Amino acid sequence: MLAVNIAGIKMKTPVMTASGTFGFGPEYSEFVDLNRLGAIVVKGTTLLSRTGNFGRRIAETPAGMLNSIGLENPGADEFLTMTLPKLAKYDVPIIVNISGNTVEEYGKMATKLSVSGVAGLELNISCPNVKQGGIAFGTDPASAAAVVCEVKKNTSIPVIVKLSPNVTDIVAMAKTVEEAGADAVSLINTLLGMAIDTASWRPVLGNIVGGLSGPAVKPVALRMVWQVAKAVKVPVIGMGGIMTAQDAVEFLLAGASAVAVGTANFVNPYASVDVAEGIKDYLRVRGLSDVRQLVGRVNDNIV
Amino acid sequence: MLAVNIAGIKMKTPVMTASGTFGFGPEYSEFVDLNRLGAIVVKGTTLLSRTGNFGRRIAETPAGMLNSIGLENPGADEFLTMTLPKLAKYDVPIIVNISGNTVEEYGKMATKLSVSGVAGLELNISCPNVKQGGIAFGTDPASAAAVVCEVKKNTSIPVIVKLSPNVTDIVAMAKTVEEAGADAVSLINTLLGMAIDTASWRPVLGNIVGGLSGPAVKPVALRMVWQVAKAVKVPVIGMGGIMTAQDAVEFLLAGASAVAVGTANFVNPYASVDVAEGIKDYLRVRGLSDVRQLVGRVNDNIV
Amino acid sequence: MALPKMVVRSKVLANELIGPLVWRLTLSAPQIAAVAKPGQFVHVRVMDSLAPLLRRPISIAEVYAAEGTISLIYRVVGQGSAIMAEAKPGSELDLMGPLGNGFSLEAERPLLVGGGIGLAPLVYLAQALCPRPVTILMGGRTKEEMYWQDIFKNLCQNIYITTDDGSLGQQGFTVDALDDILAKGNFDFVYSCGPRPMLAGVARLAKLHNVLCQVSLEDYMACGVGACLSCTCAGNDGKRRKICSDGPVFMAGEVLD
Amino acid sequence: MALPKMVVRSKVLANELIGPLVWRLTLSAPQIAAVAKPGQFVHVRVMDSLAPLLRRPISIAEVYAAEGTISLIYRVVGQGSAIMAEAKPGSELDLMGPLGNGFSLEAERPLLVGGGIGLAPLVYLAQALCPRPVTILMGGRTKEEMYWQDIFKNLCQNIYITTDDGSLGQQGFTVDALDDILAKGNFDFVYSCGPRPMLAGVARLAKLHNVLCQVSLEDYMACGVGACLSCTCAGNDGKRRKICSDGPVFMAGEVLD
Ligand SMILES: Cc1cc2nc3c(=O)[nH]c(=O)nc-3n(C[C@H](O)[C@H](O)[C@H](O)COP(=O)(O)OP(=O)(O)OC[C@H]3O[C@@H](n4cnc5c(N)ncnc54)[C@H](O)[C@@H]3O)c2cc1C
Ligand SMILES: Cc1cc2nc3c(=O)[nH]c(=O)nc-3n(C[C@H](O)[C@H](O)[C@H](O)COP(=O)(O)OP(=O)(O)OC[C@H]3O[C@@H](n4cnc5c(N)ncnc54)[C@H](O)[C@@H]3O)c2cc1C
Ligand SMILES: Cc1cc2nc3c(=O)[nH]c(=O)nc-3n(C[C@H](O)[C@H](O)[C@H](O)COP(=O)(O)O)c2cc1C
Ligand SMILES: Cc1cc2nc3c(=O)[nH]c(=O)nc-3n(C[C@H](O)[C@H](O)[C@H](O)COP(=O)(O)O)c2cc1C
Ligand code: FES
Ligand code: FES
Repeated sequence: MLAVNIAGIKMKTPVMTASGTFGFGPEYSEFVDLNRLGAIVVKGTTLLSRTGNFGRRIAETPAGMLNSIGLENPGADEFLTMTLPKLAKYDVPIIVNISGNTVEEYGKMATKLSVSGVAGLELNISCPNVKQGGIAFGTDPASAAAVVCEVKKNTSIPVIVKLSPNVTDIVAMAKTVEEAGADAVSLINTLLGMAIDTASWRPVLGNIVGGLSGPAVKPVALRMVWQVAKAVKVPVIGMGGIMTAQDAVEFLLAGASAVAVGTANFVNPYASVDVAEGIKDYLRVRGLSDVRQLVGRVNDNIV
Repeated sequence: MLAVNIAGIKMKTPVMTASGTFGFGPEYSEFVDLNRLGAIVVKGTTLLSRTGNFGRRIAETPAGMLNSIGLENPGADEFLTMTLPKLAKYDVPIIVNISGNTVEEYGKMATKLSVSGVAGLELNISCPNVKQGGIAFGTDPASAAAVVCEVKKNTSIPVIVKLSPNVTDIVAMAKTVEEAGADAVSLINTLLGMAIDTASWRPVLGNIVGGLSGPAVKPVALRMVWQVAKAVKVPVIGMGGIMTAQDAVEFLLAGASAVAVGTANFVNPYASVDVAEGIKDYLRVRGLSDVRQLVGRVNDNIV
Repeated sequence: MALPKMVVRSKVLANELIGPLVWRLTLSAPQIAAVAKPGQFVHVRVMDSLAPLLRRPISIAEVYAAEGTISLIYRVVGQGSAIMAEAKPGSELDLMGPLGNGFSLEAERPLLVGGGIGLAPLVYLAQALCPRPVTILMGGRTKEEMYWQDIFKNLCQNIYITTDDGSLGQQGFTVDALDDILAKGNFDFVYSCGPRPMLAGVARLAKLHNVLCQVSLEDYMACGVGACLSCTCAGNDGKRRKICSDGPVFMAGEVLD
Repeated sequence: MALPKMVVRSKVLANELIGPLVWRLTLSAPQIAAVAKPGQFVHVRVMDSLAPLLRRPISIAEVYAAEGTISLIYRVVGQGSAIMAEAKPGSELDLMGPLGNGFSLEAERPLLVGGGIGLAPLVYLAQALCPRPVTILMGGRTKEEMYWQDIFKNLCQNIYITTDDGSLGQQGFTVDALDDILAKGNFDFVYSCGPRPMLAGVARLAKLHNVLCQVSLEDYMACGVGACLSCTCAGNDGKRRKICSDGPVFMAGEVLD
């Protein structure tokens, strides 16, 4: 009833975990049975290890949060040797979220990470917390396309491209990466935001600006998912502020074939399975047998 | 202590009301003494009257709201003959927020509205609720510049250009309109968002999409104000999610010379004066004598 | 006409379930009780949090000016009303109001027609019309929804009831019963609040029987004071109306055809 | 080591002001009481609203396993703690925990050093170390802040106090008094929680006196379980530590120099 196939990745439910909000999975294994997840998208990984940004890294905002983790991670090699083997015992697709400073780096990582146990790659071309590269790839269609082409050249596993919402025309970005070979798109990454401490007259975050996520951004995310889903043929993975099954259903109706739960995990560590269970209940109550019956259906009611 | 001069408009306080959230002023006159406001920015006005969008026009979202009013207004002529005379009894600058379908329309309205009693014009080149024109002017630098030039040609009163946050590069937009002659910029207008009714599978709003405002958007607004204030020489009017004096101070520290209170008026009809009073208290507690001592000061602490 | 408006923190005196999902909230709000007119509403901030953000418009259902208390009768339909239902006696609620314009009180022989939760503002109207002989026609889905009888029985001389399923009173909608009632009743004013189709039916019949008619409209509201234009509708004269501040009560002929 | 973690709705038994801006919240949370170790914390959802959104990390200050109750001692510093201070007995609070790793309980002759609200987790540590002879050195700004004496007097054999203004005990910071205490005390373990500069000073002196030392660190936390990387710091071995899940208690030499 909940199973979906996203660009060849078979998932038991359409509910994935959003990169950077669920660690590598085991961090939440005392709360949720990881085997019940659609997929685990692991923390953004880079070629070399990174210690991330200095100073304060999160700030709460109304119904949301800012983060400027700055892609702290142990690097692709350590992921492959230390983390991936531990994930093998779970029966859940592992998708590696990757970030590079250059087009070549993305290519190298694609080669390196195309190993058994990795079900797909999610290209983070939109992390606002990395100054070099990062944001430019996500907001400039040509560089985004270059990244996608390079990655596709170096891997045969499914490639999901994660889009930044900090653009004038999200549809143009989606179409560009689709043409460049993306097997799916995921959106949204965080909105670039800021907070200032009125006591000290300093930015709250060490990195000055950070990425806004959580329920606050849901309306923007949903709008973008709807726009993109209408415009592309590849599957769309929707995320941004999903806290409940109700929220997830909105994204499915808007055209997402799967969804990811991010910030909600911090508030409710069971969120990812609660959302999946809630979708099942939603379908049952309506006498529907398959979650795919929801995808894009808001468009039936739009002339 | 609170007085500011924004592009020649003298205000008793740096706290204005945001267009579309305060009617023409009298609607709130039973709650606040309009003479205590920095300025009243009236509801978006168009050359001809408009009835606005059909169907449901507002939806609550986490810490925010979507609106798709669609610029319902009685038109410039009725504003001039019926409304403006009633505002004459108040000792507060009236700024008219204008929207046009074409560059020429903006010019015509500028001519028409450059009358005694109108302290300034705010060009809404960013309303997401008008399908014709609207959004294009706000996201395309060349058309934005054309609108500003045309308006400046037709008026000698101060021209504030209101920027849309739905762009990749807000700084480029701000610089473009500054070069084109804007006397000040105000930001942000609403973020384009959407909500879907999971019971009916329909968009919640009659207009499908709407503009997101309220506390939810504050981090994005603050980031953009900070970026723009560093990049332009004209004064910046900051808005987006201001509920309290604390919020307003954040915008001032980020570089805004004045702020506008929008959605907050709906929650707390005293918000505009409460914010001004709160800024005064903030200054007093810190032994400061002038609100201008706050403007842009976060940059002292950023290397 | 400008009415005194204010924001008050009012103390919750009682909050009780009176019917399926319907609650009556009694509040100490002397300033509002002193000036409120039937048909006006308060704009309720259900919680001091940024989520839910907006106020909820709720009709003033009862007023006891001497005691300085008012009551709201509300149905739990979503987030805000669910939070209201949790309000405990002794806690405080932030009210803005009274907002909007009330019903005319000119009637000599009034007929009130209400459906579902639309009956709420008619309680205060019936209170205010006393000691004039008030007749009410009330409709609901089943007899379980007709706890309203208990509320109106001391305020009205005649009570007519319709239920969709016929479990109490006449089977059908209020409008089905209205023609007869108007025909035999010699009423000089019909007041109505409830779902749009009902209001349209009531207005049509009142016109047919040549009786003055006022209806109370509803819409999604942000400001409640005429500033945001979220609640406007077209008047029959081609001019726009704001339901919150020009209404919510209108002469039927102003907004319905 | 994997510890049992859970989310529980716990009933508020009491919530009282015990010092300037400092409250003690007593909760019925048998599952947490059964397994919590000194130094662990709970991640508190202060309200069922989307604003404030995030949980607040608060140390487990007292545990009464037999009764199934725990207490949190917290200072009101912002939005979330202000909401906690309004929690009424009978209401429920959503707790996630116990999280993190606690203090070692190997000490024979422990010295506890705490500053300000950092004293909170040391209460449960003192409880757990009983009947071993516990000595505590506590610091605060003024004597008004030293209500902690009442809490620790039944748990500790020796109490040393410093206040910044000298209004109670020795004038100065805890670290100023510590050298002497360590010199004459023959302690085999120092446990410390409080402001960073204090922890650094304590760690330095403990090393000087060759006494094992554990410190409890703090940082802004989103997940509390090691997933979000908002709370990481560098270990002295060059490896990264997550304060929430590798700590909050560390051997001083692991994270401080
Ligand atoms: C003038 C007026 C008087 C009213 N009087 C009463 C009354 O006496 N008793 C009563 O039970 N209800 C009354 N209503 C309807 C009441 O406002 C809604 O039921 C209530 O706002 C629902 O809030 P919620 O948070 O529970 O629902 P949600 O669906 O969670 O609300 C989401 C948003 O939609 C708005 N909304 C939802 N339903 C309505 C509605 N029917 N009308 C207007 N806004 C709505 C809410 O205010 C909120 O902004 C009145 C409405 C108006 C306009
Ligand atoms: C492991 C651990 C144990 C703690 N134990 C206690 C305790 O027993 N008693 C106590 O009073 N305090 C304790 N604190 C500090 C406590 O978490 C903060 O005081 C609290 O989160 C403030 O929340 P607020 O909403 O009142 O403040 P706000 O400033 O409104 O909070 C805004 C955001 O910043 C976070 N935050 C603010 N201050 C701190 C801080 N000092 N540390 C971590 N996050 C912070 C909040 O969690 C929230 O996400 C502990 C912190 C940690 C990390
Ligand atoms: C703390 C944190 C860390 C994140 N790290 C990453 C990351 O490494 N790579 C990435 O593509 N997105 C990252 N994101 C973005 C999320 O995956 C997600 O796109 C975004 O948070 C919106 O979803 P949400 O509102 O459900 O959290 C991070 C988000 C948060 C809150
Ligand atoms: C109901 C509503 C109507 C609005 N109408 C206009 C308008 O006519 N013209 C305009 O420039 N901005 C309009 N805005 C945008 C506000 O002026 C403001 O830029 C935005 O709401 C962000 O501020 P806030 O978060 O404080 O509301 C409107 C906003 C709302 C909520
Ligand atoms: S609710 Fe704002 S105009 Fe009626
Ligand atoms: S709080 Fe998330 S890793 Fe520590």
